[in-house]
Amino acid sequence: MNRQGYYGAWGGAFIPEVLYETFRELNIAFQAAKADSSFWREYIDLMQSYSCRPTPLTRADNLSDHFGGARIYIKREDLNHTGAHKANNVMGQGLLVKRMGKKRVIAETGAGQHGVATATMAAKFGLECTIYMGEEDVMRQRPNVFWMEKMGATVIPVTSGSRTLKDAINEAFRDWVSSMDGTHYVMGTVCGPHPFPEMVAWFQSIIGLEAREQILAAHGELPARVFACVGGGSNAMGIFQGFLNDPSVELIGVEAGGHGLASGQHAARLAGDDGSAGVAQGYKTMFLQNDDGQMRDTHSVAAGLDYVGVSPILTDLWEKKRVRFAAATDQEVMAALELTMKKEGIIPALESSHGFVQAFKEAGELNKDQAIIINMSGRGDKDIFTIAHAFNDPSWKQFIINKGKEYATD
Amino acid sequence: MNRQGYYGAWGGAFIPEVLYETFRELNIAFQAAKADSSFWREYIDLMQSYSCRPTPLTRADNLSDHFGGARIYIKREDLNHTGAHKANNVMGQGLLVKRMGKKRVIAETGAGQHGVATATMAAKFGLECTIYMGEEDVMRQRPNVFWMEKMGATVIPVTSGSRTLKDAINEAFRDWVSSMDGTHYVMGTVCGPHPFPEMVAWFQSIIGLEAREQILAAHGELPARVFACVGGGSNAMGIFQGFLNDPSVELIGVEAGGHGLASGQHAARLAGDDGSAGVAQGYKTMFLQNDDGQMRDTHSVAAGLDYVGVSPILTDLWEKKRVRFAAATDQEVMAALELTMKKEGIIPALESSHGFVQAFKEAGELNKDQAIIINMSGRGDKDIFTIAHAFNDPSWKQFIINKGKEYATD
Amino acid sequence: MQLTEYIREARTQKEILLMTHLVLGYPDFTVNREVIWQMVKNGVDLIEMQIPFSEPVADGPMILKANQESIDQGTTVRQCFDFAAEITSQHQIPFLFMTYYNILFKYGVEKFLNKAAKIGIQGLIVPDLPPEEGEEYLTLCKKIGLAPIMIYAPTSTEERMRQLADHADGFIYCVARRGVTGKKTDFSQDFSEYMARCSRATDLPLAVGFGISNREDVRFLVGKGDIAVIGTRTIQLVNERGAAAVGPFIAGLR
Amino acid sequence: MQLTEYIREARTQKEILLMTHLVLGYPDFTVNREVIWQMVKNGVDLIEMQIPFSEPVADGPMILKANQESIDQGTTVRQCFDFAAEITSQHQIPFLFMTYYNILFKYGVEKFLNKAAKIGIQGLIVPDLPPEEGEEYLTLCKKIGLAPIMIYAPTSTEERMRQLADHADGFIYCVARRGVTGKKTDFSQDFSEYMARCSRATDLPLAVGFGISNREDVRFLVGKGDIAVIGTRTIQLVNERGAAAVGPFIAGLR
Ligand SMILES: Cc1ncc(COP(=O)(O)O)c(C=O)c1O
Ligand SMILES: Cc1ncc(COP(=O)(O)O)c(C=O)c1O
Repeated sequence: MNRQGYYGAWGGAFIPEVLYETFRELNIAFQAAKADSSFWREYIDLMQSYSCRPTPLTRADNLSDHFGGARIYIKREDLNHTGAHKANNVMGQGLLVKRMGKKRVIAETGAGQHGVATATMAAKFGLECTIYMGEEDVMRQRPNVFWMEKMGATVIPVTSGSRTLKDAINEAFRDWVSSMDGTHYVMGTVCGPHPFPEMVAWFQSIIGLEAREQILAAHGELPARVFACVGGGSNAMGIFQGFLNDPSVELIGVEAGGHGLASGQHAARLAGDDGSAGVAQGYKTMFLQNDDGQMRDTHSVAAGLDYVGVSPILTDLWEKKRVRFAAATDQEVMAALELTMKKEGIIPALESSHGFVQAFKEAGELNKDQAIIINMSGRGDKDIFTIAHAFNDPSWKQFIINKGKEYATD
Repeated sequence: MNRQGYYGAWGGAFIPEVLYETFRELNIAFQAAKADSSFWREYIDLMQSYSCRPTPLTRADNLSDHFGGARIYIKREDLNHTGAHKANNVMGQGLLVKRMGKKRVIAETGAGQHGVATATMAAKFGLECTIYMGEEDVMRQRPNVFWMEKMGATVIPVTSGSRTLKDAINEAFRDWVSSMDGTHYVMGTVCGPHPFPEMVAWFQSIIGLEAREQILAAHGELPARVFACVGGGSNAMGIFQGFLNDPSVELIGVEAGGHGLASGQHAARLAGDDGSAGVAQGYKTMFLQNDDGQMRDTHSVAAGLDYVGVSPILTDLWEKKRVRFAAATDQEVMAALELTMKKEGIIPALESSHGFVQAFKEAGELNKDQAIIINMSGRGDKDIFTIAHAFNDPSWKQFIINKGKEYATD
Repeated sequence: MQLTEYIREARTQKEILLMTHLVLGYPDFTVNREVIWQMVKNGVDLIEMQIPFSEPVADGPMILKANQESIDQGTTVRQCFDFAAEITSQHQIPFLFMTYYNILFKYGVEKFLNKAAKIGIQGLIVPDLPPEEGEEYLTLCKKIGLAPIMIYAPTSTEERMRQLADHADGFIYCVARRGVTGKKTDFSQDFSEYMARCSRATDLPLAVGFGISNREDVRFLVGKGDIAVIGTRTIQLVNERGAAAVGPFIAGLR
Repeated sequence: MQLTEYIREARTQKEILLMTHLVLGYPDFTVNREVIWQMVKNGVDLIEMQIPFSEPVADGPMILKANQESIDQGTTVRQCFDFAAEITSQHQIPFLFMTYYNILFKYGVEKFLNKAAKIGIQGLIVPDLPPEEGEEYLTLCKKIGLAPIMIYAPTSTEERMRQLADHADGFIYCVARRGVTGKKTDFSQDFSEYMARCSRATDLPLAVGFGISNREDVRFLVGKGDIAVIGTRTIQLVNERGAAAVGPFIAGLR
C-alpha cells in the first residue's frame, strides 16, 4: 500500500461524507484489533469451536489419476459452518462488532451464502440483522432466504438496477448512511471502501495459513499452482495469501465466463478484455462497464460470481502479474462439477466449480511429483435448485411440479 | 456380549442360510480390522482429511442463558462431509470393503443421509453403488436422491410395505442374497444382524472419543447428561460410548414422539409402552409391532427416525437402565429447531432436533456449573422441503408454486 | 422322523415328490381351500403353508406382495391356525408351516409349536432362523415331534451342511440358487455339483426349491433330489387364471 | 470564486436562495428543458443537473429510479453535455453538475472538467469523492475555475468541516440529516446546532439539502443557511402532475 487503502493504483475509499466518521472509527477499531494478538486468538478459537477449522486439505486421487498429471488437493472450505468460506469473514467481523459495541448488522448478499453467514453470526452474537438481496437473487436463492429469516434476519429484496449483488451493495450503503451509529455493515467480500478489502483479506487469510501448512505436511513441498474462483475475490485472496511470498507457486484466479467471453454475458473483469478501470461502490478497480462508466449487466450460472467489480488487491496482483486470471464458462462449470461428484463424492458450489475447471485444464501439464490446490470455497448442495435445473433433471422437475400443485390447491 | 453378537438378550444374527458364508467372512474381516491398529489409524486419517474430524464441540451460551441452567454444549456432527454422522460409519465400512476386495456396495436409506453418504463413499472408493429407498422417502427427500444419482449411484424406490426405511432394508437384503460375492451391504445404523451393530458402533465411537476429550478440555469435568436422538441409534451409540464407563454421566436417548405417544403415530420403541420384543430384519430388539408380530407403521416428521426397530445395544442399555429414553413430538421438534436457529445460528436436522427438545426440557433442572452435551447428528438444511413445509412458510410455497408452473409449461 | 418316513415311503412309488406352497389368507382363505384341494387331488405330496409376515426378507416380489395383501386384509395368526386345523383334518398328506421367526417368537415359541403339532402340522420352515439362533426352537421341535426343516444354499460349504443336518429332521430344503423366491433358476453344471454336495452331507431326503416352474424343471431334478418344490408359480397361476387352473398344472408336472 | 460572489450578491436581495435539482434525461430531455424553464422563470437561483449513474449510492429510491430509467432510455454523458451547453446558453443563473465520480473518471477527469467549464457549468457536486480521493479533481477544478462543492454531514466534526472547507469553493452543501435523498428531515434543535457548527467552520455560503419540500421548510432555514435545496420533491411533482406544476410550486416556496 502506498496510500491509505491503496494496492498499487487500486482501492481507496470513495465514500459519502456522512460516513467519514464511521469509517474513521472502523479503521481505528480494525487496526487496534489487528495489532492485538488476543483478537486473532479469539478469532481462531471461535472458528475452531463454532465452525470446523482447520478445514481439511483433501487429496483427490481419483481426479489426479483421471488427468494423469499433478496431484490434486482440495481445500475444503465447504466444511465450514454454513457451507462456505464466507463464515471466516463474517465471524471475524462479528468479533469486531462486539468490540465496537454495535447492536445491529447489515449485509448485502448475492448467492445468499454471505447473507446466511451474516444471519448466523447475528444470531450467535445476539445482533439485529438486515440483509439486502437483489430481487432476482431472492428468487433464485429462496432456500437461503428461508434460512436467513428463520435465523431472525430481515431480508429486503432490492428491486433497483439489475436486482443482483451490486444493487444489494448500494442498498446496504443506503441503509448504513442513516444507521451507522449503531450499525455495522458486514461487507461480504474483499471489495468496497478501505478498510474492507484489508479486513476481509485478513480474516480470510486463515485459509492460506492452514493450506500452506497442510500441503507441506501432505506433499512435502509447496504446490506448483493454486486455483480459486473469483467473485469479489475473498476466497481467492484467502488462499493466495498463504503463498504470495513463494514465487514458485503460481496463483490462478478463475472468473465467471458465463456464456463465453465473446458473448458479453459473463463476469470476467480481469480475464479477457472487457474490464476497465473505474470507481464504484466505494473503491477503484477493474469493472465491467460501458464507455460512459455505467456498470453493465453481468451473467454467471453462479450467483456468487455475478458481480461487476473485483477486489482491488487482486487487480493489483493481476497488474503485477503475480496472479494469473482465467475464465470458466457455465457449461465447463457443469461438466467439472459432474466429474468431481462422480470421481470424489464431493459437491463443489457452482462458484467453486469455476476453480476446478481451470485446474482440470492445467493438471495434465504438470507431473506427478507436483501438487496443485483448488480452493473449494463452498458446497454445492445449497445450489440444488440451480444445479438440478442446469442438469435439466426430469425427476427433479416432476418433483417440483407435484409440490407446486400440492401447494397451489392448499 | 454373552453369546456371539448378543447384548444381554438382544441382537443376534437371524439371517437366511444363503448369507451364512458372507457373514462368516464379514465377521472375520471385521474382527481382523478391529484388531489391526493400522486400520483405525487409516480410518482416522481418512476422516480428518476427507471429512472434518474432529468435529467441534460448540458451547451454546445463548441457549444456556435462555434456559438458565446447565451449560449446553453441542457436538457438531453436522460439520461432517455430507452433513451428518452417517459419514463416520460409511467411510469406515468403505475401508473394510477395500480390505475385502469387493467392488459394489448397496445400502438402504430413510432420510437419504445414509444414501448420500454411501454414494459419496462409493464415488470416492470407485465402487458401484445401489441405494434402496422407500418410495415415500424418495418423494419426500428428492434432493438427496438427486445427489446420490449425480454421484453415480442407482437409487431404487421400494414400493413394498410401508415404503419407508424398514422396507428399504428388506429390499437391500433381497439384493444381497443374490449378489453377496462381490457386494457389501453398508448397513446405515447400529442395527441388523451381527456384526453390524458392533461394527457401526465401533466406527461411530469416534464421536464419543472426541466429545469426551473436548468436554474435559472445555468444561474441566465430565458432563452431567448427554442427549442424542435415536432412530436406529448410531449417532446416540457413537456419543454414548465416550461416557459409558462414567457412571456420573446420564445418557438420554430421544425417540420420535410423532403426533404424541397416545396417538399411536410415533416411532418410540423404548420410551413409552408401545414397543415389544421381537425378531426382524435380522436381529432381536424392541419393535413397534402388533400382537401377531406384524410390524406397525411408524410416524415422524424426521424420516431418519421413522423406523420400527432400534439398536440391540441400546435396548440392552435401556434394560440395564444405563440409558434413559424419552420421546419428542413433531411439534416440540419444530419449536426447538426454531429456537436453536434464532439463538445460536445453528440449524439442526429434524432428527437431531429431537435431542435438543429433551435437553431443553432438562437444562433448567441443572445448575450453571454443570454441562450437558447434545449430539447434533446432522444439519437441517438438507431438510428444507420438510422444514419449510412444516413452518408453513408462504414465500417458500409461492416459490415452489412458481417453479412448478415454470417446469409444467416447459 | 414320521415325516422322513412318509417321504421315503412315497419315494418308493414315485421318482420325485412334489411340494407346493401357498400364502395363507391370500388372496383369501376360500381360494386357499380350493387351491389345496386341487393340489392334493392332483398328486401333490407335501404342502407348505406360509403364515404371512410383514417383513418377509427371503421372499421375492410375488410372495412379498401376497404376504402384505394378506396382512392388509386382516389375516391373523389365529386364523391361520384355525384354517390349518381344518385342512389337516381334511387331507391326508403332510402339511408344513413356513413363516418367519417373529411370528413364533411373538406367539411364544413353545406355545406356537405345541399348537402346530396339535393341529396336525408335521414340520416348519423358518428361513430367518439359523440353528445358532434356534436352540429353543430345535429342542422343542424334537420334544414335540415336529420336523424343523433346515435349509441348504449353494453358498453352504459341506462342513456347514453337515452341521445343519445335525439339527434337521423331515427333509432338507435345498435352495437351488442365490437370491429370493420367484426367479428362474439356471440348472447348470454347478447345480449338479451342489446337489451332489447336499447328498453327501445328509441322509435326509432333499427338497429342491426356488424357480421350479414346469415339467422340464421337475424332470431335471429326478435322481438329484427327492422333492421338487413349486412356489411362486402357483401363486402366479391363481392370480392369473384362478384356483381351478392349479389342478391341471400340477397334473402336468410329473 | 465567481459562484460564491454570485451567491453573496443574490443574498443581498433575498433572505434565502433556492437551488433545485433534476436528473438529466428523466423522464426525458424535453421535460428537463420545460422544468428548467419553469424553475428559472419562478425565481430559482441555482440548478444542479445530475448526470445519471448506474450506481447512485447516495440517492434514495426516487432519484435512484430516475437515474436508472434515464440510463435505460439511452442517456449518455455526451447528451448531458450537449443539453447542458444548450441550457447554460439560454438561462443566466448558475448551473452545476451533480454526478458520481466514475462518470468523471471514465471520461477522463481533466477532459470532463474542461468540457464542463467550456459549456458554462460553474461547479460540481460529486458525493462519493471525498477530498482524500480527489486530489487531481480538486487541483484541476481550481486551475480550470470550477467550484468543487464540498459536503457537510451531521456526522462531520468541526475539525473535519474545516478540513473540507480548505478544499471547497462556491458554497458548502450541508446535508440536513443522515441517510439518502428523498426523506423528510426533522428540523429539530440538533439541526440548529449542526448549522451553527457549519457556519463556524467556513466562510462559504451554506446550502441545505435533503428533505426540503415546502414553504415552511424553506422559511425555517432563513437565517441558518443561504440556499435551500429542493431535490426529490420536484421530481415527484413532475411525475405526478407534469412539468407545468413546477412553476407554481417554486413560486410558492418563498
Ligand atoms: C461458495 C462461494 N464461493 C465463492 C463466492 C465468491 O465470492 P469471493 O470471490 O469473495 O470468494 C461466493 C459468493 O457468494 C460463494 O458463495
Ligand atoms: C441427521 C440424522 N440424525 C439421526 C438419524 C437417525 O439415525 P441413528 O439413530 O442411527 O443415528 C439419521 C438417519 O438418517 C439422520 O440422518
